[in-house]
Amino acid sequence: MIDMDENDISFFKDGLRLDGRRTDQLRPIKIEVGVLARADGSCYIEMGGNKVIAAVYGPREVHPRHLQEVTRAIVRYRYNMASFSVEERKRPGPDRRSYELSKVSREALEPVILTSYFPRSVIDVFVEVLQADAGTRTAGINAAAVALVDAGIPMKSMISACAAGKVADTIVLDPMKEEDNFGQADLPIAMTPNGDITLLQMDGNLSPDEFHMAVEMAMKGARDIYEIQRRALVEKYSQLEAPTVEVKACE
Amino acid sequence: MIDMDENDISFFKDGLRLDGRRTDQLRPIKIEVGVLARADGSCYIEMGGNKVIAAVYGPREVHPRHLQEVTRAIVRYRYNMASFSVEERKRPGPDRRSYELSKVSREALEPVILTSYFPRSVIDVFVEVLQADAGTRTAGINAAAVALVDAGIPMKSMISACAAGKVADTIVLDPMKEEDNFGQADLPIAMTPNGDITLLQMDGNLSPDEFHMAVEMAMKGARDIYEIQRRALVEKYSQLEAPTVEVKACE
Amino acid sequence: MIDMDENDISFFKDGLRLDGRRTDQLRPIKIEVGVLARADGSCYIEMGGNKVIAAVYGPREVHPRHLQEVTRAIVRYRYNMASFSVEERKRPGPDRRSYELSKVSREALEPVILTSYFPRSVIDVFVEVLQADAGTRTAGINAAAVALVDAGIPMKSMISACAAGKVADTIVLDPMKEEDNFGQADLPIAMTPNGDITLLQMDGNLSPDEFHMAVEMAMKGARDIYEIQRRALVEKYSQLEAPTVEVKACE
Amino acid sequence: MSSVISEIRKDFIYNLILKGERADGRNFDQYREISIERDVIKKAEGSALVKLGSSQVLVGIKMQPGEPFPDSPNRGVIITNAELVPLASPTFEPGPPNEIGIELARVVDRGVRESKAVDLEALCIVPGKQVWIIFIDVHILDDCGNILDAASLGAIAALLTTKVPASKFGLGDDFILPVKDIPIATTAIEFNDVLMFDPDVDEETIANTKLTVITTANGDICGMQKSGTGVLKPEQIYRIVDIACEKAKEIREKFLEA
Amino acid sequence: MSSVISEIRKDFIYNLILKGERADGRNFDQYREISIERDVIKKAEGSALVKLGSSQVLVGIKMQPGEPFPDSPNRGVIITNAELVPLASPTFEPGPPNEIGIELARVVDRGVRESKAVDLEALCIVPGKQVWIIFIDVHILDDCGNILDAASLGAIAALLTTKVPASKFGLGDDFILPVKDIPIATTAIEFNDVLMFDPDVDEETIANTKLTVITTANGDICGMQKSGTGVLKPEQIYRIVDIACEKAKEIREKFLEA
Amino acid sequence: MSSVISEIRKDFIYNLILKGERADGRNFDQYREISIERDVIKKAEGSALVKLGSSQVLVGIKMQPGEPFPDSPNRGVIITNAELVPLASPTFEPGPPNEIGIELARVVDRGVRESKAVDLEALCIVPGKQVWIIFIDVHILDDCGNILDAASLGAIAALLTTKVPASKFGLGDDFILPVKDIPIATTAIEFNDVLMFDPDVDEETIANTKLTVITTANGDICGMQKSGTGVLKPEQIYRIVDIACEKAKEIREKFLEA
Repeated sequence: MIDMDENDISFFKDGLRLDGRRTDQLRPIKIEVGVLARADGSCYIEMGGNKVIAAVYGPREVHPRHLQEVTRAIVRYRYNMASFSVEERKRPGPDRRSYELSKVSREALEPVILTSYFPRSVIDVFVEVLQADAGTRTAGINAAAVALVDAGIPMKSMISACAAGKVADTIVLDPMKEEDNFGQADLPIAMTPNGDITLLQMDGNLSPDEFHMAVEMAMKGARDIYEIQRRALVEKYSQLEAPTVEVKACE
Repeated sequence: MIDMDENDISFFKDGLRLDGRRTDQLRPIKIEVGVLARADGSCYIEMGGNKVIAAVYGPREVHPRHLQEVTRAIVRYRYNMASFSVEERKRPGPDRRSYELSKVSREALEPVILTSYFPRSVIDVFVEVLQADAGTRTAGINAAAVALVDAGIPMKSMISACAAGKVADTIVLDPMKEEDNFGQADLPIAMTPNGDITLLQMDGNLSPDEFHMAVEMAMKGARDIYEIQRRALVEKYSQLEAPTVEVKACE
Repeated sequence: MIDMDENDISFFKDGLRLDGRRTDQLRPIKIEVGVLARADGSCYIEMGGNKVIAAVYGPREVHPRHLQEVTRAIVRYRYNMASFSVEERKRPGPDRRSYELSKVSREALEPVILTSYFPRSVIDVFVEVLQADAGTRTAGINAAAVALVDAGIPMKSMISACAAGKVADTIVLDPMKEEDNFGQADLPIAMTPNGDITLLQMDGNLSPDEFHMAVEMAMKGARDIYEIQRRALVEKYSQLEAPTVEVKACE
Repeated sequence: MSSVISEIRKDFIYNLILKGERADGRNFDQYREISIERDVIKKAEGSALVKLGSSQVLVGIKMQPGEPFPDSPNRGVIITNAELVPLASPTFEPGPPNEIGIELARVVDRGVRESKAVDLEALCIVPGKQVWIIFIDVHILDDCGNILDAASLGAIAALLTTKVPASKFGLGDDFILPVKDIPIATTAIEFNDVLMFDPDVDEETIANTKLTVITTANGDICGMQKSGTGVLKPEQIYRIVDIACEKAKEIREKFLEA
Repeated sequence: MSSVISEIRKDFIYNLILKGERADGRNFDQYREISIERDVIKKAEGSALVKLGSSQVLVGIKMQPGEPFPDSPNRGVIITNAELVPLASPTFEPGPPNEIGIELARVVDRGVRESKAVDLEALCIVPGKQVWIIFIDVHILDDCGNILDAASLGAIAALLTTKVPASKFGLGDDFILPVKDIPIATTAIEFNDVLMFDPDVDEETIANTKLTVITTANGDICGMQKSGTGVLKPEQIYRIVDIACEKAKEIREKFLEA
Repeated sequence: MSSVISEIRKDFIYNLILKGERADGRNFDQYREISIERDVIKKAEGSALVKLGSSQVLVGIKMQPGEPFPDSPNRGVIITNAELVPLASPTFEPGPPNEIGIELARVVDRGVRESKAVDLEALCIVPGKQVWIIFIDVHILDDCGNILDAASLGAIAALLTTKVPASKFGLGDDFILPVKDIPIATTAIEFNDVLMFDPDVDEETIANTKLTVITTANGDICGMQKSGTGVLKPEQIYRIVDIACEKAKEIREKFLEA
């Protein structure tokens, strides 16, 4: 949260947000499944101005070997921003922020992956942010979850992620760049369709009541996103001969 | 040795040093044994303004394996300064100085460790300088030697370390910061109680005669420190049911 | 190619180049074989102002093991410039240029090395540029090829390397520093005595016809260098009791 | 600790929890003993050694003039770093911070930054040119569990003792660092629907979900971080937040308010 | 792909080649389908997504004012970087560019630089002090073979869409990046004396010699790079150069000229 | 050298030493043949190739204007680096200097610095702003033992040939680097109470204690370093110092004084 004189910015006009959305409305979302030839599974997502692509490789052998786990697959997640994805060019390679986001994103997905099916192996999730516009971590998790299904990784359930924010003392869904930069709080979550939270972060300032509202709103957003993920997968796989195990996995 | 117009600084007043010590007197020393719960052995030391903590882990398995020695344990020593331990904040992580000090400190301790008892394993010594005031390498070695005993590592003898210096053409024991920065020579040693030298470094300017004097004075200092190390260990272990093998090891 | 107003520089005087050479003439070359005691094979070369030394170690064991190839030796090549080898001091350690040169130089030599004789092992080629004067990569390859022979590595044939360039619209052999810095094109090649090209790079600007001329001229240079390499090896090994297998290897 | 002993220890803790008990006899929402020693490092502008049970964390504050960030030209800069040095735990390794150390540093930083604890405007020297840089260096000495809460506590305790070294840089008289809020981080783990605050290192091993809540003096939340590979129900989260606010208030009043 | 399958696949391709055929039915000198999507990244000053068969490469251009090199005080600076991110191939690994990524970036850079495609003199702001820096960032998304040609194509296509963001830095009105030439890289592999252009990833695996030729609009050569551990006869090189010039002309006219 | 051969070689040397002999017939305090070739690298401001028996070390000096250290605003700066490149020994590996390379560079640096060999005051250009930076780059070419003495000798020999490149930077006429002292490092190993100077690589392998003594022209000691995992009795140290002073005098007079 950059600290600005918030009076200078009006986040609402005629009861709507600067981009015309209601407080509880998502930005437009587009999901494409299976966009990469080399990866075992992949997904491209646009959430507002975010353009993110995810690939899954595995289960495959772990190198170096001392990373292997005897009873389960390990999961790796690499969140990476392209140099040109942000206003000021980013130096290539991971920074402290991307290390943290990679960790919490991995922990958002790992609870639903049936890692015990693949001892001694690794499931690699790679997320590339091609264009960033607030909400890249949730966009990345949404794409990664679909890519895992596309790769045929057995999962207990789908994962959907969404943020809520606070601007001008109002709780809003899915903050865009301006709301994120100059807002009062940001709260991204990830969850299963039945409401198990797998990611929760917050910064800014929320009273306990506002916190409740924000969690509920982010969960509503995640449920909406789940429907979009589901539709994209059904569309992809209904073109094939028969519904596959993977599609079942995300129902 | 920073090169200053040494006439500007008077290192002595009424025959005593700036902090009231005689030329052959140590700064106050405080040693606490077993200060850390997780480490196998540990020791906290204050020597004048230096505050240093040492931990020993091991003997334990070596990773990666190609570092293993078939006939003996390897010894690793990591000298590290906390960022806030010095006047101007130090960037975290090792620099060239700490690599050199780690090497000579390891070589100061390794001669007395019975490494052949533990083939294929490693004994790790970690030294953190929390506050630096001239003499951190000798303080670290003194703490590390006690921590090795506390960890039950079998040793041929104790190691005690101390420096001598030259200021205003006078040989002095255990130089403090001002004497180190603006003095004419610094000579740290480490040795066993029976006078085997395991560390010897020098910079500055000493005639052969001055060198003899400085070595003798540093050895006297090391012998005094040995008594303090011994007392700290006896105090710790006499509170337990019976004297342990480790205490014997340092007599 | 630095882009200068080329009219300001005259590369020729009385039909000869600034250092008195004809367009198709090499700079003076000096080759010494077996100049290092520790290496398995070594060679020192001077080509004009270039001073380059190459060492070969191996075939020897590969560390770490996962780099081993079951059916052949791997070849490693490290091109490195000494900090003081160039006008403005170079930071020690590899940069992007040296990574590229190491790769293409390795690929220049690997086609003639009988790697299948030594499965699971490595042949290490180390090249140190002590003084640079345009043409260090070709000098390095020439020295490395001789060092391989000196190390007794079985080879299908010798490798000789040379560059051609274009200055003032003229194709010239073995450009020196000024011609390289302010010239219009640079084309280094490496080849076997029977004309198999193992390295080919180009930058600058050449018409297809000029390109043909440049390749032919560089090949002529490489053939001349081959004779010098051969003579240096014969001289070295004829002083020994009998011609060795290695010398045969380069005939 | 060999893995056999560690399995036995896990079972022991697990069975205790099923009986509603903790190995050291604490209640599930009870913190271990806390001690804070201030100004232990004279070379630092501020420092605090926090003991939380057997866990020990030393935080040092260094300050120096430097350039502001372009998007906040009139405000001081906070840089937080954490060193999980191998002295502190058999599981820590030498080298640059790994993702655990980075996460810890970033959550400590989040608490200080988002609570607006430090009056950064008061740290502007020449607008747009020169401001005070605050380095918060967290040095973990002994990891016996919940080092994040200890580090957060150490950071704010150290900031509260910090004197801005203006005279050293010819920038006028030294002054007390202006601190406006006291953020407190409280961490709970979830295991079998039991929520346990201030987990020790064994408890951390058996639970795979952890939630940290950072609260400000007026009871608002200024930072949160779930970690671990488990899930939390919203009701569990709300329960943790309620208890966290209470615990933070107790700690703040007992240790950090005059 | 397990190594058994990969061996079978290699044999298949090998036998096809002996019959004068390619797996996807192309002629030996035929490129896969090319598509170029421009301006796909709004945050970049210029961008292009190139598809070459199933290979996908995204190139973004960022520009900012900075210092010129001492030996060319009045000219803009080009910095080219390539990220072979592990998303794009099972053989790519996270971490700083390895020698393959570095070589790719340097050959792409060579094409742009040696063809003098960008009018660098026009990018001087204050002679000797401030010039425009052009960052060409190549992001490989899907490596199905011949990513070097795709990356080179993406670089020049992105440069052709680039607007210099002068107003953002208070340096006057934005203007179109002045591009004076269109270098095209064409790559062939040699296998059993057969020369195949635009190799797919399987073809790259069986061949061990590759030659890239970069040509300018007037048909000159401005860059070349042999790679791999095989050899080429001069006649093979000349043949590749001849075809490369032709192919480059076709691609340039079809995709990049107005 | 396989480990079997190396064991046999060790035994051989060991038995010789018991008989009071060295493999190459030298006396215990005798140096191998020394040769110093000066000004071998024209691109450097000064250089020297030292051969000590079969050991070869090349030292190059580069100079450029730069900022002084804050605590010595009127003095030039010395930066010493050593590259133990893998060309020089089967035991050296590529990569940044390890602790052995760092120690070597720091002891060479210590000799130059503590002897006050270079008149750093004469290298001030603008007090507090600009001084000459001296880069001493040690490049080990062939490690046949005792490269530290060779490197120290190379450093001072190279400094003695160094011309400050003032004209290149528009700072007046070039001038000879003012050198005021000639520090010489002499190294001995201890084995079975035998002290051997200038050990070759085999002797270094069997002994585990080494002492380097650096002396100035007037016979004072300006630097010392014990290395290795053995011990030294004070009397052994004094004996080494006595011989080291003598040997250094011989080397200095024979090779470095006009």
